[in-house]
Amino acid sequence: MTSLKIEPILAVTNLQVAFSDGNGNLQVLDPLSFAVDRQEFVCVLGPSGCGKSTLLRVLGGLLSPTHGEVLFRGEPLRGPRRGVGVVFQNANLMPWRSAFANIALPLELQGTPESEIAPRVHELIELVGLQGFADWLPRDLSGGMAQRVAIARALVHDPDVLLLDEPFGALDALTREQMGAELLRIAVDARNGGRASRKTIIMVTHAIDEAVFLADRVLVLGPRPAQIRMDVRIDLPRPRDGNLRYTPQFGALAQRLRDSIG
Amino acid sequence: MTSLKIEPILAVTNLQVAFSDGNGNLQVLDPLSFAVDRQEFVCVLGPSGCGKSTLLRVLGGLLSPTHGEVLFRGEPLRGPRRGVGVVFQNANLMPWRSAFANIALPLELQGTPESEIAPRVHELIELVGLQGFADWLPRDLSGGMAQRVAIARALVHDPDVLLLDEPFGALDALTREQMGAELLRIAVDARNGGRASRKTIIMVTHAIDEAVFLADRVLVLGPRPAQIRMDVRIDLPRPRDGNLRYTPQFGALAQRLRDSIG
Amino acid sequence: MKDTQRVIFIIVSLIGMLLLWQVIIWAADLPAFVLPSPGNVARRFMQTVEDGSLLRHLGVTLFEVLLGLAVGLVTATFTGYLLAKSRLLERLLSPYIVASQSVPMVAIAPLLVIWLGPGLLSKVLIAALIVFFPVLVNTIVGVRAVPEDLYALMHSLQATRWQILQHLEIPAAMPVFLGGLRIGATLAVIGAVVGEFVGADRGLGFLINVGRGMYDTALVFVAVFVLVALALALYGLVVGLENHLLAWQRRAEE
Amino acid sequence: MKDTQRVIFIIVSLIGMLLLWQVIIWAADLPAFVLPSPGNVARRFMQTVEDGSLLRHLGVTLFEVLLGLAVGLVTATFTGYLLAKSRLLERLLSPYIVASQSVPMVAIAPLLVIWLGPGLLSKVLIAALIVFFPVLVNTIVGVRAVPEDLYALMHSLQATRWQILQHLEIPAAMPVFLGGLRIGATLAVIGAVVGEFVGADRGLGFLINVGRGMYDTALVFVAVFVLVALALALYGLVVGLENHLLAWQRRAEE
Amino acid sequence: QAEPAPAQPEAAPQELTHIRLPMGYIPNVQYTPFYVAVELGFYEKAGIELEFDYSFETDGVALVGADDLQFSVVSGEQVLMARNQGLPVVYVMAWYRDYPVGVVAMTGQGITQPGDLAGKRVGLPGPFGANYIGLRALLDATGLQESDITLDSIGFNQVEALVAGQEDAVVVYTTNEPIQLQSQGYDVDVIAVADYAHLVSNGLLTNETTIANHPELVRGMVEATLSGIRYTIAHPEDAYEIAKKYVDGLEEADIHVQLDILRASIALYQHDPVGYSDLQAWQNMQDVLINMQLINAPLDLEAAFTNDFIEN
Ligand SMILES: Nc1ncnc2c1ncn2[C@@H]1O[C@H](COP(=O)(O)OP(=O)(O)OP(=O)(O)O)[C@@H](O)[C@H]1O
Ligand SMILES: Nc1ncnc2c1ncn2[C@@H]1O[C@H](COP(=O)(O)OP(=O)(O)OP(=O)(O)O)[C@@H](O)[C@H]1O
Ligand SMILES: [Mg+2]
Ligand SMILES: [Mg+2]
Repeated sequence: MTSLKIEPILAVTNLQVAFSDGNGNLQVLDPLSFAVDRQEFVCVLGPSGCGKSTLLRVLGGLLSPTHGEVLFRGEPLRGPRRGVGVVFQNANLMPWRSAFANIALPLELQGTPESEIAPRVHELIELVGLQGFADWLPRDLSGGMAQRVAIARALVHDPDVLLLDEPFGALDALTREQMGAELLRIAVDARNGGRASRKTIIMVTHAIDEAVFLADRVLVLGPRPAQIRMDVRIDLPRPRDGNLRYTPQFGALAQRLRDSIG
Repeated sequence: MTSLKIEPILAVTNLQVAFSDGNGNLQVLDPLSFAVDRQEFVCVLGPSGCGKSTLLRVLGGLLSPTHGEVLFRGEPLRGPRRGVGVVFQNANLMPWRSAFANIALPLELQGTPESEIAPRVHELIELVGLQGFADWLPRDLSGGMAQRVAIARALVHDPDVLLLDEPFGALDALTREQMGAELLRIAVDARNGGRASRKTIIMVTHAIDEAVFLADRVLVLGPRPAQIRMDVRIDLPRPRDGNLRYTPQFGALAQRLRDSIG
Repeated sequence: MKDTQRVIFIIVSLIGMLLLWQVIIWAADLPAFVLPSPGNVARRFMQTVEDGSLLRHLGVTLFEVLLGLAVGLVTATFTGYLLAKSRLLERLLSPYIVASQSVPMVAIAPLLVIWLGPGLLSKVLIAALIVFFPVLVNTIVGVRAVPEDLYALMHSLQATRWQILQHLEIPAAMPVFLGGLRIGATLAVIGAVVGEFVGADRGLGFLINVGRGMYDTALVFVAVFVLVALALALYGLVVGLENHLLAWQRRAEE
Repeated sequence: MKDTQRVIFIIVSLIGMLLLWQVIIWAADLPAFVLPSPGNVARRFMQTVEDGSLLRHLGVTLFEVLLGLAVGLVTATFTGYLLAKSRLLERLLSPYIVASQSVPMVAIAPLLVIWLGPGLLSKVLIAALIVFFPVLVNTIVGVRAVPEDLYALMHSLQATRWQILQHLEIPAAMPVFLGGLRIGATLAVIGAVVGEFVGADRGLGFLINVGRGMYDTALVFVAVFVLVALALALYGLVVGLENHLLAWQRRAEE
Repeated sequence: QAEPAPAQPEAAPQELTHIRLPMGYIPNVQYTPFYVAVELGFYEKAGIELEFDYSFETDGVALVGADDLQFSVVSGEQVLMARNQGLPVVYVMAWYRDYPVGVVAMTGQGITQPGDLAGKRVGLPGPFGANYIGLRALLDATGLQESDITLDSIGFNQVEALVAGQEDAVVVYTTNEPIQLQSQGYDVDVIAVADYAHLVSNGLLTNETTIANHPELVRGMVEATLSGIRYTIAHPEDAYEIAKKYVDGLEEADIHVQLDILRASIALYQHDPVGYSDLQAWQNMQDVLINMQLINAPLDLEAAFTNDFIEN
């Protein structure tokens, strides 16, 4: 992985976010500095309410920090940027659009011709295992199905950078593993002869195993106001498969992370 | 555990649910029969979209089955019943109520005097670790914090039966374990000299470890249309503590469940 | 089955009302110019249909109503959107908008007539003015209710202002907006008729005036019934639009 | 600071309008009966204040407006809730409701006069009728938008119908309902004045009639300004209510 | 009858002056003289192209006062009230001689003269306008006070209120409502204001500017209108036929009633000489208005009207 290191795609310096709401001022992100390399897969762990979603919103250009700076491809980030796919913590689907139409949204917005939209969307519907539900409205989908629609939507326009906020939170263990594997396949293992370019991914997760299995690097945040408690490289070989989970190396890394959190 | 068995509090016979929506008819629950004993802690596992939430809604009296019968305390279930607390899959908070007021809702509805509400609610705010956020509106809470408010709301009126739909889905590993432990403390270990009566709990979860750690019994559902694939007693001793997770017995049970799902 | 039920109900209730009407006339022995009988009204209706006058007046009113509705709708939606997006603008402008709504037509009708002449324009303007406010308010309320999270989604996809409008704000605000349209469509009819009362020599409102002037109450009834039918048709169109556009929202309530 | 800005803007714009008004009079050399000067109107205002007539008429109109608003509000909210809960009922009744809304006042004024007499009641009824519809429609739209999941929550807590109304439906429907009230409060003023036009010997609408009859345009302006002030005050009350009741919804937009 | 065939355009391409004439009410059989004058080409001959403006809430008087329009059809009291507010309007032709307002009651109620109104409920549209002024003139003529009767402001619903028994008597236009009531089979007693007070009535209004700058226009307008009046007086049936073209619903209306209305109106016209108004009628009107405090001080009545444009 380090062999491919070119330049940081995201560089965060002294990032601070405070909400002046509720009763008084709430400091959410304490000065926070880190950089994410191009094509790196970073998982973020941290206790509930520490500021993970807030961090992701800042990185996505959806929230301007109170202090500090975020450089995206070397330039200061001033708003959402092209080629970034986001999965929000809740599925965040448009209730008036069918599963299909929700997934098609990013393509519609970037003006993809109709004829290309349908095959691509169906490809993703298959990827997330929702065959037969293309025409369903969000209200008739189960929690996990809605979340899978949201994942498909974030991937459909093949963005370079993915910001994922607990994308698998509502999925059962098996589906979760399948989706993780898909993510690895389309995003990371691409370099091994798959799609054109590998993606940069920053993903919030609560599952330590998942973080170890997927990531190149795991950031552990402390309780609010969040600081980086640990920044661990996951030097496990790729491509990774299910058996990796039972290796001592994997267990050791997971244990280390668990300890750092506790 | 079996020593306390008195009578089934919930008896499900030939339960079937079909939704006639979207495009045609969707069979969600295939004939399903099982019984839950009074004061039993049952975890439900199953793939995304198989019908777990639907099952919980039926048990809560919120949805009438297409076929089959549900007996609650020996009587046919015709609607929601007193003394049942529900945590929905999404937090489902009222956006115009503060965290405090959301938690207080069940007490208000059952006419608890004001003077008793405040201390009880604060007790639960503390239990779910939201001290200082009593006056916050849901929109300003993080995903996990909102979910904890929902948990507190389900517990505040001390119901006998809890129906929990992935109550810890949005929580990080540590908070999740803490909340699980709290749940055990107030709900199960009560018989060991805690609160007056032990609770009956049916909880949907995606975490196999969690199911093994918490439950007296785990139901594994197959993919839609869901049938019971496995019904496993968890004969681990109580009270259970964290170390239990590393016992071979625990590992074996978890492995068995994992295999049945895969 | 529900539809059959409904049709039956409407037919029964209509027949019931006709009967009641006739019975009142018999019982109270009311003269025709106070309350004409259903038969009277039907005959008068046929007359005005045959000599083409009803159609002519209806055409005029319909044109005024549609034009007024269109003008009011467009300006209200546009203004409403702006005010919804800027609370400052709303605070600054709403006093003037409310003021403009609370000046009684009768007080400004002469001005309208002086400026616009006694013709079509003044009626269209009155109808538009009366449509404006409910549509405006509901546009504001509707746009304000668009979930923040979906804005974030659209921003993350680099949607343009126009795309946000088209793909998010319009569909999300639609339920409340259509509520405003329901009110507006009904009021547009009233607006055009009020304009015709203030001064006109054609249109259904004028026909009512004529009927009243000549104590031809049957003619008044004919004109009123046609007006009501017009309003119902417009309302039905809006409801049809709702059924079409808000299908995604509907399952739950049925 | 925003508030200061706003006050400044309003003062500046008011002064600007007064200036414009005066300039128009100078420039176009308009006679007072077409457009009285601000000074004229102010003098006439003081006169009517001093001889107590303004207050008397205002009192009458205010009473009619408030009573009409109250009656219209209560009936519309009640009916709207019922129709929101039952699509069948809505389908059956809405034609009649829309019909009742589209019958022009002039056509039913004789009936009102005969049934209710020439006094207060007919004005209150007209105001109530005119308030009814927007409040009704927005009540329906508001109640329909209550999230299903929250109903499930309330049911699981065995909430009674009344508790669901109080703790869920009322707060959830409030934003849209208050939009209806904004429209209704403004229309109530128009309704009472229309009623006074139809036939009255007191109230601000009557004052306008008198002013117009005597070519006393300054008096017409005084009455219209007071009416506008009344409508603005009512509207302000509703907005105040919104700020209070919808505080939970507000942060996002500011 | 040898009707003059719809005027052959003699001096055909002559530029016509467009006149918008506020009538004060909807198209009605009572406007027959105007329809006749249009139909028989009297206006055209006078170089006028007439457009009827039925905007009865438009305040034709104010428009004339502001010189936005040149002419308007008005009731006599309007002239004085307008001049009282400084509107430079002038009454140039009397159409009616008798003030057409009266009080109607059901026969048998014992209300046959003004004095009988004492203690009764009297309905009228509202305390403003011609109805009110007529009623006050009637009361003045008999020495009654307004407080001697109960006045109800019922809008333009007098007939309904009377028939429903809600009012003992109602104030109406004598040319219309009594005839309508009689045709419906009700016996009514009419107390006509004109029998007790000589007041200036409906006629044609212009303004001082028009008189000063376009006297020929005024003369043409007056002449053409008078021709219409004369023709109507002479041939009521033919005139009625012409009016049918202008009045919606007249075709289907009960011909007797509408023709009776026209005849009753003609009876109130200023016949001899046609178009003439006398100072006494103006003086009386002013007295009533001052009495009612609608005018605060006596006006220069000579400036309010002129008979100069009446041909001899
Ligand atoms: N109201 C409804 N109308 C139609 N279909 C529904 C409705 N509710 C649920 N379904 C369908 O029923 C199936 C089961 O849904 P359910 O929510 O019970 O799944 P679940 O097991 O809870 O899944 P998850 O783990 O993803 O939450 C899904 O296919 C869903 O689309
Ligand atoms: N818009 C906001 N206004 C005020 N406070 C906010 C806002 N958004 C988030 N917060 C607060 O910031 C803190 C961090 O929130 P955030 O959503 O980033 O947490 P998180 O790490 O994603 O937690 P979780 O794992 O529970 O989702 C919380 O205390 C939350 O209450
Ligand atoms: Mg979060
Ligand atoms: Mg579910």
